[in-house]
Amino acid sequence: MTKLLKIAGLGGVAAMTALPAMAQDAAADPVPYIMTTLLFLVGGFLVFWMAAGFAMLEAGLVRSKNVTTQLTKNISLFSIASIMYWLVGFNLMYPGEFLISGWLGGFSWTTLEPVGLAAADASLDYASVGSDFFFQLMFCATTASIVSGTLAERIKLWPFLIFTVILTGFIYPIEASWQWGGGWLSEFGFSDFAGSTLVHAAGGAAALAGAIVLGARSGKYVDGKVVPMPGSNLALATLGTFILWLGWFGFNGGSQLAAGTVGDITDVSRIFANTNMAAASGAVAALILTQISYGKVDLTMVLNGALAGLVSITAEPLAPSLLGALITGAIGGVIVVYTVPLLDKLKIDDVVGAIPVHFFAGIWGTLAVAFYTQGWVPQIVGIVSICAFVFVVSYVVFLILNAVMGIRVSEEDEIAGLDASELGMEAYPEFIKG
Amino acid sequence: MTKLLKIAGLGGVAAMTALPAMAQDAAADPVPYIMTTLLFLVGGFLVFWMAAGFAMLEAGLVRSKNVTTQLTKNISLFSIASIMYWLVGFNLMYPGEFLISGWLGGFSWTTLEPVGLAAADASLDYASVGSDFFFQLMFCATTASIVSGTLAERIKLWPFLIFTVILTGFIYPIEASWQWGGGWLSEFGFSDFAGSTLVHAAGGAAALAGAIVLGARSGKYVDGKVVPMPGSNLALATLGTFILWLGWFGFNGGSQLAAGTVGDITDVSRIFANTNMAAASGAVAALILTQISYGKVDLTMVLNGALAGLVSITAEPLAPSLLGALITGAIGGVIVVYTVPLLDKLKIDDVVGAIPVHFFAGIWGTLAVAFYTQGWVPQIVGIVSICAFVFVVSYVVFLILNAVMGIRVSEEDEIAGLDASELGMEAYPEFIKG
Amino acid sequence: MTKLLKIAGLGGVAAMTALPAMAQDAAADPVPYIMTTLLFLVGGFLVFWMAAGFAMLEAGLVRSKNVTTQLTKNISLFSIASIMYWLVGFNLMYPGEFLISGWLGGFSWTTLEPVGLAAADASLDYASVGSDFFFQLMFCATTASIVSGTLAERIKLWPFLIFTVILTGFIYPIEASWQWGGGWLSEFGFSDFAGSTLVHAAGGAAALAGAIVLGARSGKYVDGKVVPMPGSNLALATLGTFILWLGWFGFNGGSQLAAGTVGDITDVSRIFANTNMAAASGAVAALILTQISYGKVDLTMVLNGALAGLVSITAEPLAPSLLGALITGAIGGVIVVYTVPLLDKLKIDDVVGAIPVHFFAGIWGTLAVAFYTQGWVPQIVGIVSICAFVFVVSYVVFLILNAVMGIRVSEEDEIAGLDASELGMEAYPEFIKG
Amino acid sequence: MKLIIAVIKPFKLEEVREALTSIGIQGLMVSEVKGYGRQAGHTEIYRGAEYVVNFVPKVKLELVVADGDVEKALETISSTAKTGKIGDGKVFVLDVEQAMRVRTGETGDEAI
Amino acid sequence: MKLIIAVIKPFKLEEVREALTSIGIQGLMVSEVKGYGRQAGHTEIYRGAEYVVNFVPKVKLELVVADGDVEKALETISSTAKTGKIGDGKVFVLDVEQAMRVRTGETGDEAI
Amino acid sequence: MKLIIAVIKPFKLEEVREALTSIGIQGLMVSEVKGYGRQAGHTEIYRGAEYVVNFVPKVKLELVVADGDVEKALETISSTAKTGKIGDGKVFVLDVEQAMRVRTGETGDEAI
Ligand SMILES: Nc1ncnc2c1ncn2[C@@H]1O[C@H](COP(=O)(O)OP(=O)(O)O)[C@@H](O)[C@H]1O
Ligand SMILES: Nc1ncnc2c1ncn2[C@@H]1O[C@H](COP(=O)(O)OP(=O)(O)O)[C@@H](O)[C@H]1O
Ligand SMILES: Nc1ncnc2c1ncn2[C@@H]1O[C@H](COP(=O)(O)OP(=O)(O)O)[C@@H](O)[C@H]1O
Repeated sequence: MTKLLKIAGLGGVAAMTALPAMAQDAAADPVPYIMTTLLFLVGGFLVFWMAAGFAMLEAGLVRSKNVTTQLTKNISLFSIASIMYWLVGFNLMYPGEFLISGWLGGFSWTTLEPVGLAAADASLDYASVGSDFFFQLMFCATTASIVSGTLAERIKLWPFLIFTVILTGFIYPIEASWQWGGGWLSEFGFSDFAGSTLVHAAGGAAALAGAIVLGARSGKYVDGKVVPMPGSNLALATLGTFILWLGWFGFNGGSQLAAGTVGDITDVSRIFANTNMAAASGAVAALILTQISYGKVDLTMVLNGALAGLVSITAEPLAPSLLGALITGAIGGVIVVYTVPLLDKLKIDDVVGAIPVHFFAGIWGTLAVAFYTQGWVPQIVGIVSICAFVFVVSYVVFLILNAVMGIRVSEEDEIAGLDASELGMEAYPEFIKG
Repeated sequence: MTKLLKIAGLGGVAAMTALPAMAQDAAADPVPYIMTTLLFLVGGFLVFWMAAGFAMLEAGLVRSKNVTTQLTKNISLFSIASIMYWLVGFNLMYPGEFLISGWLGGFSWTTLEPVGLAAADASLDYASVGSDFFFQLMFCATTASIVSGTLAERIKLWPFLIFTVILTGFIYPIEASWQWGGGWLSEFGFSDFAGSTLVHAAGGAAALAGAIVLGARSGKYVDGKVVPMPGSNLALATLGTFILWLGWFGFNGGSQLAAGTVGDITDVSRIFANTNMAAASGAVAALILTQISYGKVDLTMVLNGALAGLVSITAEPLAPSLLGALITGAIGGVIVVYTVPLLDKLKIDDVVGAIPVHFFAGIWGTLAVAFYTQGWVPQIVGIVSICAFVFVVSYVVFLILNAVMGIRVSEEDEIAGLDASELGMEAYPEFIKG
Repeated sequence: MTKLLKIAGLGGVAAMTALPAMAQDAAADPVPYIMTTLLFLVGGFLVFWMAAGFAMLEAGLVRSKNVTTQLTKNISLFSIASIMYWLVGFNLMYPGEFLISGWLGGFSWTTLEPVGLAAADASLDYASVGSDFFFQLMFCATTASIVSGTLAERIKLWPFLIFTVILTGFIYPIEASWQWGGGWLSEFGFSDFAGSTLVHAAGGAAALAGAIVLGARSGKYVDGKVVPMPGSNLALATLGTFILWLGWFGFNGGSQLAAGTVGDITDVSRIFANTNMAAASGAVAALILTQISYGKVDLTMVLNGALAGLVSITAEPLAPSLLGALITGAIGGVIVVYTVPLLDKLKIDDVVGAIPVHFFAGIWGTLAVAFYTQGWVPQIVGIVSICAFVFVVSYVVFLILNAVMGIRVSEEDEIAGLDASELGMEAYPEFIKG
Repeated sequence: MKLIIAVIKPFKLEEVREALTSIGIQGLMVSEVKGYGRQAGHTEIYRGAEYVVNFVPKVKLELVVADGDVEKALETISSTAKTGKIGDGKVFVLDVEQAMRVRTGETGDEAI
Repeated sequence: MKLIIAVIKPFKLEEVREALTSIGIQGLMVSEVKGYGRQAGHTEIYRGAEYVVNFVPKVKLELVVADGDVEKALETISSTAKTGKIGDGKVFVLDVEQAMRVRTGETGDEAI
Repeated sequence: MKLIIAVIKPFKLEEVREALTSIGIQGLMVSEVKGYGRQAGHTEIYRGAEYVVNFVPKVKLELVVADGDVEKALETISSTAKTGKIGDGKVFVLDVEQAMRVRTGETGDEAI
């Protein structure tokens, strides 16, 4: 089941739907509604937790002179996403009626069901609007989290936050509506279960656009050589990865969008098992590959490998067998190990490896769906159209922001660190830094 | 639905209750019972997680020479709360029969249902006693967590723990019984859904009493100037805030006290969405306000702002629309930004901002309920009576502890840090400190 | 209910089972199946989270020069466990048919139910295979996590990971099959609800074997004196403990293996409350005991005490009253405070105290079951046979690994730290170390 | 010019710096050190094992001053850093042959 | 032999080390210090309270060089570390009476 | 009096301190430094990019001793800190003109 189905339940809270009942006598039985709502609530709080995961991962991978700023960006972007998705995003993404059919939803803010909803007024074949909004909001915020890592250590706070407003209020909801809102891509046969492309490659494309407009950190590429700038705290980075791994059970599991029948809850189980397997095999692939390639294991690559495994399986966490999930995830891990240095060769400076993890592995995962379902064409069209749209719009927005207010700190400020120059507050004021 | 209703189910495990069944044919259907029990278990472990959030927030906001002590206080206070709430708190708070009607419950320890409870013996219109005890215990512990942050960096370990025994065994259960135990405040029409006042302002009032008796940290207020003592680890403080935010879904969502009907689970969804919105708007309000007031964003204020948003919505997370939640939370964020310096002006030294977050925003949130339900009078009476009771009793307890054993470390010990003087164990022994 | 029952549902996905239905008309009602599956999913992600808890606990208790290595071991061991348990572990542990009756299961990898399982094909009296696999896998990984802490700061990365392959693919599944797979121990009347011995003492026995083969860290025992090597980050260690505590609700609660009836969900509630109580009393016992014995509270002992409380209650978290849980957990806490120095006296160098926490407290907890159920004999036979099996096989494997590739880094490398010598990557590169 | 090296208790740093500023000393450097001396030697317990803590945290000040300012500086440091308790620290004076300000290339007393 | 103590801006460290290497200086030690000088003194706000930041992060280099290398080293450090902005730092030269290489026991110029 | 500056391998610190104590040296200060010398220069890989690690962690000891104790101290340090492998470190000796104990105001050899 793809997210497409859900729009039936969104036409109106109290409206009767024409869809066939999903479970045996679901019409009157409130259990499926209750269970699916619960799935969204539990899945939603797990995906919420991913915001903390991104914050810790990024705080661990930047140098300590930029940690406060990175933390500030992360908590702020999540907060902004929460507001923008309510203000315009949710209804833009799941329009009752499209403004431009299949391409652009409508503009209105979100209202929930009344308190104490009667069963007769509920979409008994789906879930509560409140839980659905809560769950979907977290995906929107995730997209923005991806961007902050790539652009770390040099983008100014406020231009970044303004970009977040646009990304979470407009860019993400519009492209996501093409598929999950029942737009043209869904009719074209594109398949992306929980968002390898709609969320992850999209976030990666926005990050890529930003990285190009912004340029590399000063001192990163000197005389044709890559200068490593090691992350300040790998314990935090590892914690962040574990948090993301945990949250991903909600991300993929919740995207089943139903939990009230034997079939659905069994499918959710399958998704959990596959998601875990892909993360594990992504990590192991990076573990082995860095040992072979470099002679030493690189923990940051193992962390990225686990995340790449998770991104890869996100487009189709249900259909594969555990062996299939293992293969999909492992290829994700391999992709990361090769594309991290590749980006460096192109002098695209991605501080935390978000583009390899979310963009490249996201594309791989979405392509791999073709092994299980429809043909290659819808997958390629979906990937290209979404990535192109997000990249181009993001690129233009970054250019405009740059022209209007400048998006990058001065070199002097960058050397001093954004914490000193932008915020005047150190994350670890007592630890002397080297 | 307020917590008041729950006492019906607590009269006795096997007793038939006179309450009308809450859902269609709930009498025989075990699903509502199972779902509400599940709500308490999931909500309970989420609120448990808040204990870790307080520990990390406080460990990040104290100086590194006091981190071990702060961690010790946090894990100990939670453990003590777990024991005291079992030993006397739970039955004092939810008395079958009051000792002094509406004011003081009875003294007895908690016993759970037998193993393998038969459906016929269960309060099918509510939830298992075990899950209810588990859930309610977490609220008790939260109250104590609030206190530890304010009094950090100068209170001795054991006096603090003794105060915790009294707070979690007696002070909190007694005042909470007035409302949630069906006492006089609940009959008076006071409304406090998940405890903006009963938990948060109460914890804040105890913290305030302690801060006054204890005095400010040495060197904090010198020649009429406030000397900042920056927290040692803002990454931990941010992690703590994210943990608290996550836990709050359980705090507020679980306080619906029912999840087994379409109406209840939809209400829980609404609560989740509103809770998230208030946190987000509290953070954004602090973000913008510190930029405007100080010319630079203050991350610690943004963290406090998110928490203040959460505290504010806690008194009524169900009734408001998302816009209402946004406004309630944002005002909470504003309150924090103004009351943190205010306390400093009064030379009340609150190390982590717990009084602004829990006391002031808690009062605001409880007052704001009047916009949705009953009039202002019950709200004001509730706030004043609870805060006054907790403040006065705590004040007296701190005075007695001070007289008997001294609650404050010597100035020399304070300068050396409590980790060296009280525990002889550093949190970061290898990092040279500045 | 012990895990033994579950094998009925595993004989074949679509097979009709001869077991009596567990709840009223469960045969047709999908709710128990859905709820139990949900229990496994939620319990499973909570136990997954314990992997992060071990990682943080261990990263906090090693010196900073070994933190990257410890993190690498933790994320890798979990990933390896995920793969090995799929490849051979699960079916070895829950064999449809034993190869050697009651002693050795069969070798095959795990396959899940088809997508969209029909209710008629499901084991309606149990849960989905996917959720069961997901849940059980986490127990296997936990066993391996226990080992990594003890052997920290001196074992090479790859020998450790190879041992993990054997432990998670073979040693754990085989011994666990004796009880939970319906093998000879379960028929003998041994009782170990969630694995005080099957998981914790087993992991501890493997750790003990490794510690003996490996020897103590250089400089640990000098001239008959114990040289403390304080952990580098007690905030992380405390975070890890809170994470483990949280995860344990899933560990013990999920081991009820059923949540779809009033009796089962009420039992799960009881387990949650008892689990929390045992952790709290373990912590308080260590708090008081270190104050009395040493004159100062030792936070690392309090953390170990909470964990020992949790391990102790794991063998029987359901039957005891809250008072019983308090006593069981407190004795666990006492055991830790006395056995940590005891091991040092024996010059067995256990970096994080995993042997006291998991082995000694695990044995205590398993013995204590005799107070509630069968006699002492099955308990003693179970403990001895499992610990002996795991210890001997692990010992031999470590000896072989040592002979083949050497399991210990050179003294020079140990002094430089494993992060520099094994991985060439520091966890905190910017913080000058003392 | 002379180099004054002072090792003092960390919590006295701010006070000493202010006192030095008030007598016209315009520059110095501070580093964290672990001090070993008469003050050292208390016993702690970690996980049941006793051990002796030999080093105590100290702060080291280094400042180069003109010859004529040495006595004044010495006196200021010692009077401000003094608590009268063991471990107050030491002040040492060494001769400096040359000094240069990087920004301007100035040398000698001009440079400090 | 002379001991050269240089206090410079942290981001100049790598450049200065390379420049020193290129003129044949083979050893030095680096420590983190907090510097107080003309550059100090900007105001920050923490939770609504203003305060003055008196110390700025600096890096201290210490190197012992043969007498004949002093001028060269001084010049290399000052030209490389120079940005022309306030806070570039100082270089001081002190006399060293003895030097010894631990590994070999060599003394004097051989040792450095 | 002389100031002895010794830069040694970190794991030798405790041993050297004990040896110094046993010959009657009663005080010293220790700081962490990054050392650059012949030992430096191994290559690491971080996220696929090679780089040279120029600095190795070292520990710096500073102790002021009476003139008559210099040789003894030098010898003690060098013999204890020696492993015979590259990077064992250096010892330097500088002249100290004055010394003062903050607590008592004692000066000269009394102060140390
Ligand atoms: N001979 C010395 N050389 C260098 N530093 C010393 C010497 N003696 C003491 N110190 C430093 O001075 C600090 C204080 O010395 P200590 O003997 O403890 O007390 P006091 O200064 O009261 O005599 C020590 O911690 C150490 O850092
Ligand atoms: N007299 C001094 N003795 C020791 N260090 C000094 C002295 N004066 C300045 N410094 C160091 O040099 C650094 C730069 O000095 P400062 O006065 O800020 O700027 P500038 O070098 O441009 O004159 C200071 O931060 C301090 O660390
Ligand atoms: N000329 C020097 N001045 C100051 N410190 C030095 C000098 N040469 C070496 N050192 C310090 O001594 C350490 C050891 O020196 P190195 O050349 O690596 O080996 P060795 O001591 O065996 O000759 C270096 O890491 C550095 O800290």
